[in-house]
Amino acid sequence: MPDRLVRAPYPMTKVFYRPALAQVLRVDQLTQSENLLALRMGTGEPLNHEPGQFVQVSLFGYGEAPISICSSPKGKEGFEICVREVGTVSGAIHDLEPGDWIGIRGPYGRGFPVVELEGKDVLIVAGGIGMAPLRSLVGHIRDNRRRYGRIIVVYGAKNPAAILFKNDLKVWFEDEGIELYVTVDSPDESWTGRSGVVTSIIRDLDLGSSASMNAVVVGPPVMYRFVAMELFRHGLTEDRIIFSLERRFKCGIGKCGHCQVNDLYVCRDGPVFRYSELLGRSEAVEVWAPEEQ
Amino acid sequence: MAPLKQVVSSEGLFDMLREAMKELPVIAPAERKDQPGFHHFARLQQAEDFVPDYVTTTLPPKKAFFQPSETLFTFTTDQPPALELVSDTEHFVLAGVHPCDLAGLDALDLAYSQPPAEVRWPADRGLATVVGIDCMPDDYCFCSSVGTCLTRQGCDLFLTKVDRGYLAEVYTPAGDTMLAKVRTWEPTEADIRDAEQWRERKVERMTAHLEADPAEIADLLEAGGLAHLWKETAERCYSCGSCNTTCPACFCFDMHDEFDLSLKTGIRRRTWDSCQLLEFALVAGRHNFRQEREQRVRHRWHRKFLYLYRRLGRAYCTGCGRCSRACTADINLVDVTNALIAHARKAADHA
Amino acid sequence: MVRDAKINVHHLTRVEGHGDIVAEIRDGRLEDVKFAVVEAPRFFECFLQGHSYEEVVHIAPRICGICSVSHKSAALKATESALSVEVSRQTRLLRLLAFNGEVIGSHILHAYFLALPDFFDAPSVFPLVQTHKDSVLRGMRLKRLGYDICEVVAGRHTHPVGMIVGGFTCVHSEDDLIALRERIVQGLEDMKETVRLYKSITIPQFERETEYVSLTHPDRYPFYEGAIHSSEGRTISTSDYRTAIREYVVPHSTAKHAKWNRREYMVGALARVNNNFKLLSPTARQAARDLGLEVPCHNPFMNTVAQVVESMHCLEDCVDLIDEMLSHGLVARDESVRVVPRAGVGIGVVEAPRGILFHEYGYDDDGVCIAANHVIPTAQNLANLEADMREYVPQILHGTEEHITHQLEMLVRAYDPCISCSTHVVHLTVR
Amino acid sequence: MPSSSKPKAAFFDFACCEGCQLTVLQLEETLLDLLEHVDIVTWREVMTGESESYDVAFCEGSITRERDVERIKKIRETAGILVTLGSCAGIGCHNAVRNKWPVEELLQKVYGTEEVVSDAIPARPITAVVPVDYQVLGCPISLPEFVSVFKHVLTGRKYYPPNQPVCVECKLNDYLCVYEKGMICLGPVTRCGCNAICTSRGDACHGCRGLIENANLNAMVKVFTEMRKLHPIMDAVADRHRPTLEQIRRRFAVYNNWPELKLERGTTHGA
Ligand SMILES: Cc1cc2nc3c(=O)[nH]c(=O)nc-3n(C[C@H](O)[C@H](O)[C@H](O)COP(=O)(O)OP(=O)(O)OC[C@H]3O[C@@H](n4cnc5c(N)ncnc54)[C@H](O)[C@@H]3O)c2cc1C
Ligand code: SF4
Ligand code: SF4
Ligand code: SF4
Repeated sequence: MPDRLVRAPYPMTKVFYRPALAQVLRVDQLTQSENLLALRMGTGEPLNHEPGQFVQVSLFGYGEAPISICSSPKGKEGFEICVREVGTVSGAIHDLEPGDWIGIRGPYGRGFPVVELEGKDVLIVAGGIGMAPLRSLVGHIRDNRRRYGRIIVVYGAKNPAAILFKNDLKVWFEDEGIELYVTVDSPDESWTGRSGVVTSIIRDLDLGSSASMNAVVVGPPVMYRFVAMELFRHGLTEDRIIFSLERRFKCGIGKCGHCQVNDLYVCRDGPVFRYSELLGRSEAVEVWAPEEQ
Repeated sequence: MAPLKQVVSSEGLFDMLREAMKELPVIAPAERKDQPGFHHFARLQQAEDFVPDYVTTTLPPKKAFFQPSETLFTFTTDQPPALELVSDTEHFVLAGVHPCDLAGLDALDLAYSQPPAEVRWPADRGLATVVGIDCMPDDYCFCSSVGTCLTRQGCDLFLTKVDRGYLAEVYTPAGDTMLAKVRTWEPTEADIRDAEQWRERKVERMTAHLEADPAEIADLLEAGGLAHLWKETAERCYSCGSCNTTCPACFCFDMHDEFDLSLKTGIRRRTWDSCQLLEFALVAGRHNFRQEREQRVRHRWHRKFLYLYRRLGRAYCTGCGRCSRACTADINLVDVTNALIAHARKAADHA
Repeated sequence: MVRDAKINVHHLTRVEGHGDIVAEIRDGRLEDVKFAVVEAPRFFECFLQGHSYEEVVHIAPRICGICSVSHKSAALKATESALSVEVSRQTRLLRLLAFNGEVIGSHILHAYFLALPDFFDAPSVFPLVQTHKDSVLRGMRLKRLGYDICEVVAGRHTHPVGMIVGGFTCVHSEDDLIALRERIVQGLEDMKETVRLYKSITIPQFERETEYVSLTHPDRYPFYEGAIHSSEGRTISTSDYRTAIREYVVPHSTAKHAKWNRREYMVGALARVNNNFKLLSPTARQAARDLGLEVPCHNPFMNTVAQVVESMHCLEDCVDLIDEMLSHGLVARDESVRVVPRAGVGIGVVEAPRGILFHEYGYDDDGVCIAANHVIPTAQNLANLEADMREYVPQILHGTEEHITHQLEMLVRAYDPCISCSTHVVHLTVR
Repeated sequence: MPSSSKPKAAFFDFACCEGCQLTVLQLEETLLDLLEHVDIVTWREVMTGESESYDVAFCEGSITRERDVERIKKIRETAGILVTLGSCAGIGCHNAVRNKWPVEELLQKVYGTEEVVSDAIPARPITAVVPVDYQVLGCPISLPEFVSVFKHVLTGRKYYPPNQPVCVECKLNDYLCVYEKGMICLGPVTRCGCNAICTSRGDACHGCRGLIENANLNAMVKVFTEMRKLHPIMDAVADRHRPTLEQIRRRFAVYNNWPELKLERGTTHGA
C-alpha cells in the first residue's frame, strides 16, 4: 500500500446538493454523438475553474452527471462542456437549445497540476472524449505559453468522423508552439492522416533525453496501461505520468462512495492523479487484478 | 472534565420522556408492532412505548438524521427552473442510543464534515437532543474490540442502569434541561459502583471479539495476501447489501430525480446505497470497476478497517454486530476478520 | 327483422380473458350459437404437481388476478383440510373480511366499468368520465374501498400476501381496522347511490328457468364456507362435489361444460341470491326489492343487479366483522401456525365473485403436491350461457343484426365471465 | 376527446391472470391524470373498439401458442414502443413451470385420453420473442413502478428494471428480516422494485420479479446444505428448514423457469 496522498487541503466549501443555475449560450454539434455547449452561470459570475476540474451538471427530472470543463479558465464568456450522448442525463443534454437552463454544482475536484508543470515539457495524450478536459489544459498552456517547455499533443479517435474540436485542432496545428499528432483507429478513404492506436504514435516520438518531460493522459480505461508502458520505455517515471480517471460520481464531493478507487475518492482526491499516487491501488488502472493485493 | 452525574428513578426516566414529548417529537427504541419481540427506532406515541433494555434494532438511529430515502430539493421545469430545498427544521429528541450507535453518529459527523463538507447531515444533527443508554451485549456485539464500549461523543445525556434507577451523566446544557424536568438525586457511592459494575459486566459478557485491535487490522489488510479469504467469503455472499444498509458507520448514497405525473415538477432524492451491490461502481459503457463479488467483499473490509482508518483515524466499524445479524448468508464480520488476522499472522511468522 | 346473419364477435371486450361469440341465423331461424373460449391454456393442475404445499397456495391465486383472494382461500382451505390444520377464529374473520373486499371490488368493477357503458350506449367507461363523472368517480371510490379492505388484511388486492397455510404471517392492527370501518360506513352512502343509479337503468327482459348452484349456510351469507346447494332442492357436503358436479366435453362446443341435475346450471351472484336470499342483510334485501329482484329470478341479465345487492351486503358485513374482531380484541402477533407436512387430500370450496369455485389437492408425506383439480365458475356457467343464448336469440330476431349482436354481448357480459381463470376451458379441435 | 398530438396507447394480454391490467386500473383517479398525456385506443378488458395504430403498446402475459407469436410480432411492428407488464411477459413466471413437461403430455393430462390438436408451444416471456423497450416486472406489477416507467416512456428516458435485491428495499423500509423468524426468503437474489411488499407483511419473498443479474444462487446451497455450525439466527432458520438441494431448486422454480434454471453446487447464475 502506498503512502497516503499528500496534497494541499481541499477548499472548505459547503455543499447542500442544490445546484446553481446556468444558461445555455450556444450548442455546437461536433460529431454524431458529441455536442459542445457554452454555458454561463445565472449569477453572471465566472466559474473560476482549473483545467481538469469538472462540474456536476443537472437536467432536472433526468439527474446529474459529472462533466469536465473543456474551456480554458481564461474564457471571457462563461465556460464550455463537451458531452457524449451515452445515457439519461447526457441524452437530455443533447436536447438542449440556446436559452435553456440547467443546474451546475462545482467546479469540483483537483485539476491538472498546471503550476507544477510550469517550466516543464508536457506530452498530452488524449483518447476519444478524453480530449474534453485536455482541451482546457491546452487552452491554458496556450494562454500562458511562455511558462511551459515543449508541448506535444497526441490525440486518437475511433474514426475520422469521431474527431472532436476540429476547429481547435486546426488552430493548434498552425501553432508553432505545439506538436500535434492526430490518429484514428479505423481510417476511411477520405482520411490522409495517421492511423493506429495512440501508443503507436508515442512509440515513434522522439522525446529526446529531456528529463523534464511529463505526460498527461486522459482516455478510456483500457488506454492507461498501454500508454504507461510506452512512456516507461521512453524513460518517464511514474511521478511524471499524470492520469485523469473516470468513475461513477453521485455527490462529487467525496461522500457518496461511488467513485472510490481503493482509499481514494476520485471526485475529491482527483480526478487527476500522478501514476505514482496510484501505484499499489489495484482498482485504479486495471479493472481487476486479483493476484495483486 | 468529568460530566455532572445525577440519579433518576426508572419511573423518572419515563417522566422525563413524557415531559419532552410535550414539546418535541421523541424518537426512541420501541417494540415493533408488526413483529412483537423485536425493536426499532420509531417516533413514540406514548412514553411507555420506550424500551430501555432493548438489545438491538435492524436499522441504526442514523435514520433519524438521514432517512433511508430523502428528498433533497424540489424542482420545476420552468425556464429558469425553481429549486426549493427540502430539509427538516423540527427539533427532536433521540433517546435510547447505545454507545456503539453514538460512535456511529460520531463516525458520520467526521465523514460528512471532511472538506468539502456537506451541510445536510450536520444541520439535521443540530436538531436533535441525544440521550444515550448503556446496554448488555448479545452474541453478535463486539464493541469492546473496536473501542466504542464507552463512547459518549455526541450525546447530551447518558444513562446507565443502577439499582435505584439510572445514573445520568449530563454532557450538554440540552441534556441538563431535559433532566431538570424530573426529580433527581445526587449519586451515592453505591450508584457510582453500580454503574461501574454494569460496564464491567458488559465487557465480561461480550462473547465476540476481534483478535487484534483496529491499528493492527489495518496493517494486516495493508500487507495483503488475503485473496483466498475474499474468495471464500464471496462464494457465500449474495451481494444483497444488508451488511451496509444496516451499518451505523456506512454512509454511501445514491441520488436520482423523479418527475411528478404532471411532468412539470419533481424531486431529487437521495437513498442509502451499498458498495456490495453489483452496480455500485458501474460507469458508462457498462464498465464495472468492481464487477467481481470478491472485489466488493474485499472493498468492504478495506473500507471499514483500512481506508477510512488511515484517512480519518478510526475504524468505520462500531462493533454493533448488525451486519452479522443481518447477513442473509450467515457471514459474520467477526469470524471473517479473525480468520484474516490468523492468516496474516501465520504468514508473518513464516516470513 | 334478420333472416340471415353470421354473427362473429371476435375477442369480446370488457370481460376478463378472450372469448368469441359465434351465431348463425338462416331463414329467420337460429342455426347455431356458441360462446367459444379462446384463452390460452395454462395447465395449472399439471404444474402445481411437484411443488410443496407452501408453493401451491402461493401459485394457485395466480390463476386469476381479479378473484385471487377467492382462489387463495380455496387453495388454503383445501390444503388446510389435507394437512389437518385448524385456523384461529381471528384468521377466519380476517379471511372473511378480505373475501368481502374482493367481492365488492370485483362486483363494482363489473357494475360500473364493464357493464355500465352498455346501458349508457358508450364503448367504455372513458367517455362516461365526461358525461357521468359523478358516477365514474363513485365507482372508483367503491372499487378502491373494496381493494383497500383486501389491502388492510392481505397487503394488496391482486395476489394477496401474508395469507399462508394456517393463518397470516403479519400482525394486524386495530387502528387500521378502526380507520377502515369509518371508510366503509361512508362507502355505504355511495352504495345507496349505486342502487339509485341501477334503479334508473332498464335491464333487458328475458327469462329462462334453470338450475342455480351455490354454497349455502345455516346462518351467514355463504362466500367462504357452507354446503353445496342446488335450487333443485339438493344440498350435499363439499367433500361430495365430484358426485354432483360433472364436467364433460361436448361435441358441438370447444370447451368443457358442467352439469348436475339438469343439462346445465348457473352459478354466480344471481344463483347465490336465489339460493340464499334470506341470509342477505336487511338493507341488501331492501335494495333487491327496490331493483325489482324477486327470488327466484330467472333473468340472467339480473346477475349484474344481484352483484349490486351483494356489494351492499358485503359492505355491511365488513362492519359487522370488524366490530366482532374489535370486541374480542385483535391478537397482536402473527397468526401463522406451525404446519407439519403429511400426506392427505383436501377440498376447498368457496363462492368466488363469479360463482362456486372448487380446489382439490393431494399431498404426499413431505407436503408435495401430487394431484390438483380446479373447477372454475365460468366453466360451469358456459353450458347455461349457451342455453340462454339459444333461447334468447329467437326472441330478438325482429331487431337489426347490430341489435342482436349487442344483446348477445350484453348477455355474456351479464355473466361477468372470467375466462382467464378458466384453466379447464381451452379452445381445441377434438379429433 | 382524443387530441391527435397525444401518443396513442394500447393494452394487450396474452396467457396470464390479467392481474397486471387490473393493477393499472387501480390507478383510479390517477388514471385520469394519465389520460392527460395519452389516448388509450385499445384495451379489450375495459373498452369496446380497437385501433389499428398506436404508439405505445402495453403487453402482459406469456407467449404459449404459435398464434401468440404472430400476434406479438404484429404488435411489435405497429408500436413504436413496447412495454411489457408483469413477470409473465418479462420472465415467464409460473406459466413456464409447465415447460418441464412436453406439450402433448400436458394436453393429455388435462383432457384425458382424447387426442387433441393444439398450437400450444412451451411457454415463454414476450421478452424472449420480440425486443422490448421497457419492462415492468412483478406478479403483479407494482403500481408506483408502473407510473414511474410510464413517466420514463413519456419523457423518452431509458428505464432499467432495478437490479438490486429485495433486501435493499426491505432494509430501507426498516422491515424485519424474515430470517429472524426462521423463514427462508428469496429476497437476496430477487430483483426489487416491489418495495418489498411481501416482507412488509412478514411473508418471505417468493422471487416473483426474477433473479438479479449475477445472482449467487450457490450461496443459498452453501449456507443451508453444507455441514457447518451456523450462527444463532441462521440456526433457527436451518432448524426449521434445512432444505435439500431439491427443495431449494423447487422454491426458485416457482418463478424462474425461463430459460431453464441451473442450480447445483458450484454455479453462479449468469456469471
Ligand atoms: C470526472 C469526470 C469527467 C467527465 N467528463 C465528461 C465529459 O466531459 N463529457 C462526457 O461526455 N462525459 C464525461 N464524463 C462521463 C459522464 O459523466 C458519464 O458518461 C455519465 O454517466 C453520463 O451520464 P448519463 O446519465 O448520461 O448516463 P447513464 O444514464 O448513467 O448511462 C451511462 C451508461 O450506463 C448504462 N447504465 C446506466 N444505468 C444502468 C443500469 N441501471 N443498468 C444497466 N445499464 C445502465 C447505460 O446504458 C449507459 O451506457 C465524465 C465523467 C467523470 C467522472
Ligand atoms: S449481508 Fe451478507 S450476503 Fe449480503 S452483501 Fe453483506 S455479506 Fe453479502
Ligand atoms: S461493520 Fe457491522 S459491526 Fe461494524 S458497525 Fe457496521 S454493522 Fe456494526
Ligand atoms: S426478509 Fe428477505 S428480502 Fe428482506 S432482508 Fe431478509 S432476506 Fe432480504
